[in-house]
Amino acid sequence: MREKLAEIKAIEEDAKAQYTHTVNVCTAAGCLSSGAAQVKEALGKEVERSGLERWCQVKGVGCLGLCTAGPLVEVESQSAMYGHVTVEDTPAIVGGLNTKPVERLRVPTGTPFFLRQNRIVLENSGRIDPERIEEYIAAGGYSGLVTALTEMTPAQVIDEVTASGLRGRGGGGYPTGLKWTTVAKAPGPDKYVICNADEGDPGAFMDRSVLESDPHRVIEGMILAGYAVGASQGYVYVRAEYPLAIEHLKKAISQARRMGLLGRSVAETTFGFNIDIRLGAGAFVCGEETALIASIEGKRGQPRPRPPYPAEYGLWGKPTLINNVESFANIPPIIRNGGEWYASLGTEKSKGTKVFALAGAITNTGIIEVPMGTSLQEIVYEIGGGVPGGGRCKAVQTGGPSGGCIPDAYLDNPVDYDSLRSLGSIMGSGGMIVMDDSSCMVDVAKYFMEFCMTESCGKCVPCRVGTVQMYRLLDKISTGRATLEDLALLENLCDMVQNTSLCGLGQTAPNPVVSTLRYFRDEYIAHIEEKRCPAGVCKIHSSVAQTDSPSYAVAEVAQ
Amino acid sequence: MATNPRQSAVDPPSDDKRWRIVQAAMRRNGFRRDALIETLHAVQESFGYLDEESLRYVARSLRAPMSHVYGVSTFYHFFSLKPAGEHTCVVCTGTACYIKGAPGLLDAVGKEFHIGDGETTEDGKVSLLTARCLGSCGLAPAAVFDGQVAGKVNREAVVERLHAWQNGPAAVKASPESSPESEGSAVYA
Amino acid sequence: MNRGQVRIVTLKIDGKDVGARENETILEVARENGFDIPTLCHMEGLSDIGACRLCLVEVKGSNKLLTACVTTVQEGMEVTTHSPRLDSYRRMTVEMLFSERNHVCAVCVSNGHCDLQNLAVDVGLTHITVPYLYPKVSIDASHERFVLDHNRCVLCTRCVRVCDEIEGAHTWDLMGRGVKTRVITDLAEAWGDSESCTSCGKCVQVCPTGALFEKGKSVAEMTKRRTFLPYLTSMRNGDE
Amino acid sequence: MSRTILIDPVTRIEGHAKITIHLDDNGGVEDAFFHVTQFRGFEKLCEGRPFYEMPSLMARICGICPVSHLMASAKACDALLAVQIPEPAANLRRIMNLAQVVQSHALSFFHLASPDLLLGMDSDPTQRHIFGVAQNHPNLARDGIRLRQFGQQIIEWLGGKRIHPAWVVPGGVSEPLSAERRDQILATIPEARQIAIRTLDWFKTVMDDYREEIRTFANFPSLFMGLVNSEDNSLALYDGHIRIVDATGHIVADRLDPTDYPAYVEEAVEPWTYLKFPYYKPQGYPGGFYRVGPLARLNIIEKCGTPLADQEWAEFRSLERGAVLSSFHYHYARLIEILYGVERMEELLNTPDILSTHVRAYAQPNRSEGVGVSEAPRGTLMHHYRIDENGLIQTANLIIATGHNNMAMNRGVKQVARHFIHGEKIEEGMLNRVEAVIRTFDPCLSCSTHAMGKMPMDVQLIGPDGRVLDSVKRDA
Repeated sequence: MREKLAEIKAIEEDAKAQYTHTVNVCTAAGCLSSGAAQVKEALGKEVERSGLERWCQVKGVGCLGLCTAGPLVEVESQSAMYGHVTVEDTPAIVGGLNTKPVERLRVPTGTPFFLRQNRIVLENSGRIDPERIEEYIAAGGYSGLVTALTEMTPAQVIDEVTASGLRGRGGGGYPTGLKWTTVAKAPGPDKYVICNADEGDPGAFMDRSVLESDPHRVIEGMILAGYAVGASQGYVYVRAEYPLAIEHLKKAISQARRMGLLGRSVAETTFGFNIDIRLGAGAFVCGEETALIASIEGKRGQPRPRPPYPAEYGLWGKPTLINNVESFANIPPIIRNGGEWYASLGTEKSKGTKVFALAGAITNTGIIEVPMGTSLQEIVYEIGGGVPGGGRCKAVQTGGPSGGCIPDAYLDNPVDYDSLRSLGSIMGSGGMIVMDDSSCMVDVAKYFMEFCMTESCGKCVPCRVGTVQMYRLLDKISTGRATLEDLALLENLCDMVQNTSLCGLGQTAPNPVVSTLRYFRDEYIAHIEEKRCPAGVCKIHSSVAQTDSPSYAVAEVAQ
Repeated sequence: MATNPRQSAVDPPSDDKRWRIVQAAMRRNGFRRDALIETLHAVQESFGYLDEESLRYVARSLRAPMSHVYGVSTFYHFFSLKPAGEHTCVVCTGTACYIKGAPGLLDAVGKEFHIGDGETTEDGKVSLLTARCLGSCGLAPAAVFDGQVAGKVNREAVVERLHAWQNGPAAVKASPESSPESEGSAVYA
Repeated sequence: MNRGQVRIVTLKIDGKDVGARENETILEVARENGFDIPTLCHMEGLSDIGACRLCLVEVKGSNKLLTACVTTVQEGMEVTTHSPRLDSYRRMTVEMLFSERNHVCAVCVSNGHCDLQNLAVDVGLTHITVPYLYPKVSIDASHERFVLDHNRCVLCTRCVRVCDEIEGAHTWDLMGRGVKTRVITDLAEAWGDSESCTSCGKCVQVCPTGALFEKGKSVAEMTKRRTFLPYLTSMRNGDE
Repeated sequence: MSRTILIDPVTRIEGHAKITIHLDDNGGVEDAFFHVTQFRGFEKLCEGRPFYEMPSLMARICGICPVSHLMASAKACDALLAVQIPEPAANLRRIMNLAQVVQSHALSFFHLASPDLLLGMDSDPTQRHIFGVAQNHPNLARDGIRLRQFGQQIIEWLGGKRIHPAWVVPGGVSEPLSAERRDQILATIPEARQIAIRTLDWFKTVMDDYREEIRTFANFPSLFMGLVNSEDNSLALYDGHIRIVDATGHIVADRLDPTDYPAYVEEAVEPWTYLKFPYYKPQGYPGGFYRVGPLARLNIIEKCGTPLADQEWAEFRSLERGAVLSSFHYHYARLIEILYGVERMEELLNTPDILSTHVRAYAQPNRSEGVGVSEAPRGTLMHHYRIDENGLIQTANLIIATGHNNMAMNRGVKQVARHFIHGEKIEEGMLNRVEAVIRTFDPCLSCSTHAMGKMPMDVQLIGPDGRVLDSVKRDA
């Protein structure tokens, strides 16, 4: 198999060498929605028209990162990146191939956005055609798998993962090596590997980007996991809202199967492994592992209490390893380069790099990958280019509905699992929403509570009813009808829902409220006492003078 | 009828060819009950929504309790038990889109067309839906018009697009061939 | 269930040393030893789902509260079943239930024989501090013998489980999600039209409130018989 | 210059209302209105509920006379089942109903009305209440409390609790009477009888002091309506036929089927009050207005049916040649009914099969419509339900005693106002008489408007230009 991979690599390199120019068009979902497909087609026609087809290839590649400037086109030979490219621009780009890059379209690449990143998970994003396994192989893909299967025992694979210090990238930050060890040790012949690609956090699109741009990396990571823990079947649970990611994934799985990298005999060894795709259907709670398992089993996506953990009792009651897309995507380079290499990156307790999706009031929206420990300051102001128009960054929201808002004053903190937690937020899956002064923190908290309320599965009482009650209180505050008693009630509910809910969704649902109360309590007070919204977002009722104090009928509990 | 019910399907409710797609999805999964969600995806893809007849058929074919099938169908927001309008507009309500004005878009559609999330205009032309983050945060606020994602949309553009749908269906029906420019003028801010 | 050798473990509940079989849950052991832990979704003879969160207990060494009905005991475990914090959470949880639907004990068929009402008394819930949600929900009286009143449903799913696990009909299930979750029969049709319902009435008997009741019962007249359940369960399991 | 007086709320009545008195340019009363300002949605909130819940649910309309609603409601439900309930069950219901009448009448007379009678219409309003009575006339106050306790105790013994017992069910009652309970009740009867006699005797002695009030308190010709015993035309509070007599005491209509009430009773609506105006259909609106309640009942019957009460009734009817017309005599009639109630309970408790265990008829609903009519302390009470095929209430219509009396109360207010109010200066005692006329009817506004929540009442003085000139507002 090693020879086969080498051969493919050689063929690919030869083919590429024939071309003087390679024009990469980002065809990930972000750029597609601003017309990348038409641009790619026009570039192809233009190349043909200019008779350059023998010297120039036009290639669809995965995410180039700077979504805000899409559609993005990169000419490798000229080290030129073009942004906001339209069909009209294509003759100029092709015309400039043998002369000079088209300056008016260029996106500067000497900026911190590109220079400060350290791309491991995203190493192939925007470089290879995600729909061709050959390009992944040519970029070194599957070599780690072959090495592991032929030269390492499953225990050694786990040792490397443990040595890397990799922690779950889905948000929890549980040590990946430890999880793998538990599943490997669990008794029984049937085990499963599940890739959680149900990226549901609003504002997070890292996993989508990885699946669209480099699906084989995830597949390779899963096969390695299967080998390490002794599973022969894997599932990718992916959101139905990501059609392009699903398409690329499907294609990648069938390519890997044809290549002998999936199936009864993976890479000509006795190890057999298969991967099937299971589609989500629009339920955020299915990101929770027990709910995800229920969903794969064809049931309502309702979580169950843990323990027992899926590592012991998972899919169909069998030991099951669940990691998210980014975690699996980190595995191939760890096996290829060794756990120690990975552990040399990042901070003491948070190793390696982390992919973030930058969005909101920030100049450079898009996908970035930075070493753990990079400060929020650097991410927001340098890599992200700050708030457009030079405005003030009021807060950064991390961790989605389970996370919190970190105010400007704390942005010099390094980004790692523990420091974010100490700030009252969480790493989450990596969505980062930057907010400026036009955002009202009460409104933001209400937004997330509305999210949790509608995404609550309804199984446990605190989450099912508590989120509704908290949402109503927030609504009352934001419309200027609340009293300080309501605020106290809200805080009580936060505490109760956090501590008594069945699963992570409920346990973390109050986080946005708690964190905004911690840093922006004055905004709550302004809504309550002064009946005004400092950011001018909330519509305060005109008749707020009459705070409604409904005489709640005493529950007729007594007989 | 079949000797082994596990291997053969229950007869579909009608001769409609689309049932074959549904049957194929079930067969691919060995008519196992756990393939319910996959099967419902196939039904929705083929028929646009899940009606009672199809739910009954799926329940019988997979030998799943009807209440279970109904419970699953209504748990996941992706499934719809009502037919959608001729055109659908999906407004993303992810965080980035929210802080960049998604509520205003919904508000504008609500005021102009009197429809809320999950509702269809009386003439059956336009359905409004919301999505929990399309992952197009870089282009917030984003909306999907008949399957085509549009970024950085504003209230006027959305209303204009929906009016065009209502007034001249054929003329503006989004097609993949339409150039980004013509689209841009209508939708992008 | 308990085939083969079962080890005995010792643990502390509220400071008292107790012995237990290793496959028992905290709830079972606590109840055997006379400790009271409130429950609502739990029902002896049915599977446990840990949904009502009333049986949460503190376990030394765990920073999270654990669900007594599904957590098995471990050697050396130190369990606290009552503390000011637990009591307060339980009271708030019951309060949430009262605020969720339209519970009016006074005119309820189950008044005086209601698990939810008893819980309110047990946890000391005297009044509701949160607003009632007042959902507009329907009542299904289409069945010849029974009535389903969504106003009083607490979504404990005892009916769903008894119908699935004991009767084997799986007539009941849940539809929707979150606070909009409702129990349904078949394709959310009228109960009286259900093809799968055997009219056995087990769902009615296990329902903790007046959500499911027999027709012809007037206020406070609906008492539930549940002794059949452990017997049926052990018969199903083939126990002695 | 003309003005309007506002009394808000009217005190010592059940529920909340206000009175507006319009004065003309000379300070004379031009018009006066009795407004019921509360609204209850009971008929609405019953829709969709199983009819089996109706007795208990409907009883929640009122915490004063829940038993009356239990009776009418249970009878409507019996009609839906299409069963004739066992006679012992009917007798047990009768006993509870009488206990209710006794305690409610006691409340009206002793707690609400007696301060006016004992302390005087013009006495200090800060003392004019039951506590003032207790201070100055401790024996009478104690009697009142005892009598009310007597009634309530019987209700509790029968139904398990004093307020809102769930014992009365469609088809009968849920539990038979035990011998001990019967004996317990019987043992309390002598004292109650003594109190009733004592109070009647006292009332007759003070009646003369209130000649002016008797003459002006809603003293006018009207029709009178109520149930009479189908067999001997005696006083009937639980069942019977409807009889209507006119001011001369002549029977206008007799042996009307109560369940057929829509054939002869219609309701008119006025925009200024939530209370409707029922009237006797053949005589039209507003001419066909009538009075119900104790006064009406004693005007339509041919005897009470118990020895002591019959004597008192004969004396009462001798006050006037035809029907007794002054609403002031509602008080008198109330006392006679208390006596009747105590006597009749004793008779019923001694019927041979009162301890029978067959007290409930079981059936599926067999009719889609059911009407139940009984006499509440304040007058005829009608419950009318329509159910769907599953036994859920589709519509409910209630006509309550106070509703029947609405027109009479309005006319009474006008009559009293015209008589007592003159000029610009309004004396408190004048206003008290305006309220007192309302009090004679012992209106239960909570019941009659099926209101939700608490409610106060006020009196308003409005000029011809519509301006509110003066108002007396009282919190509940």
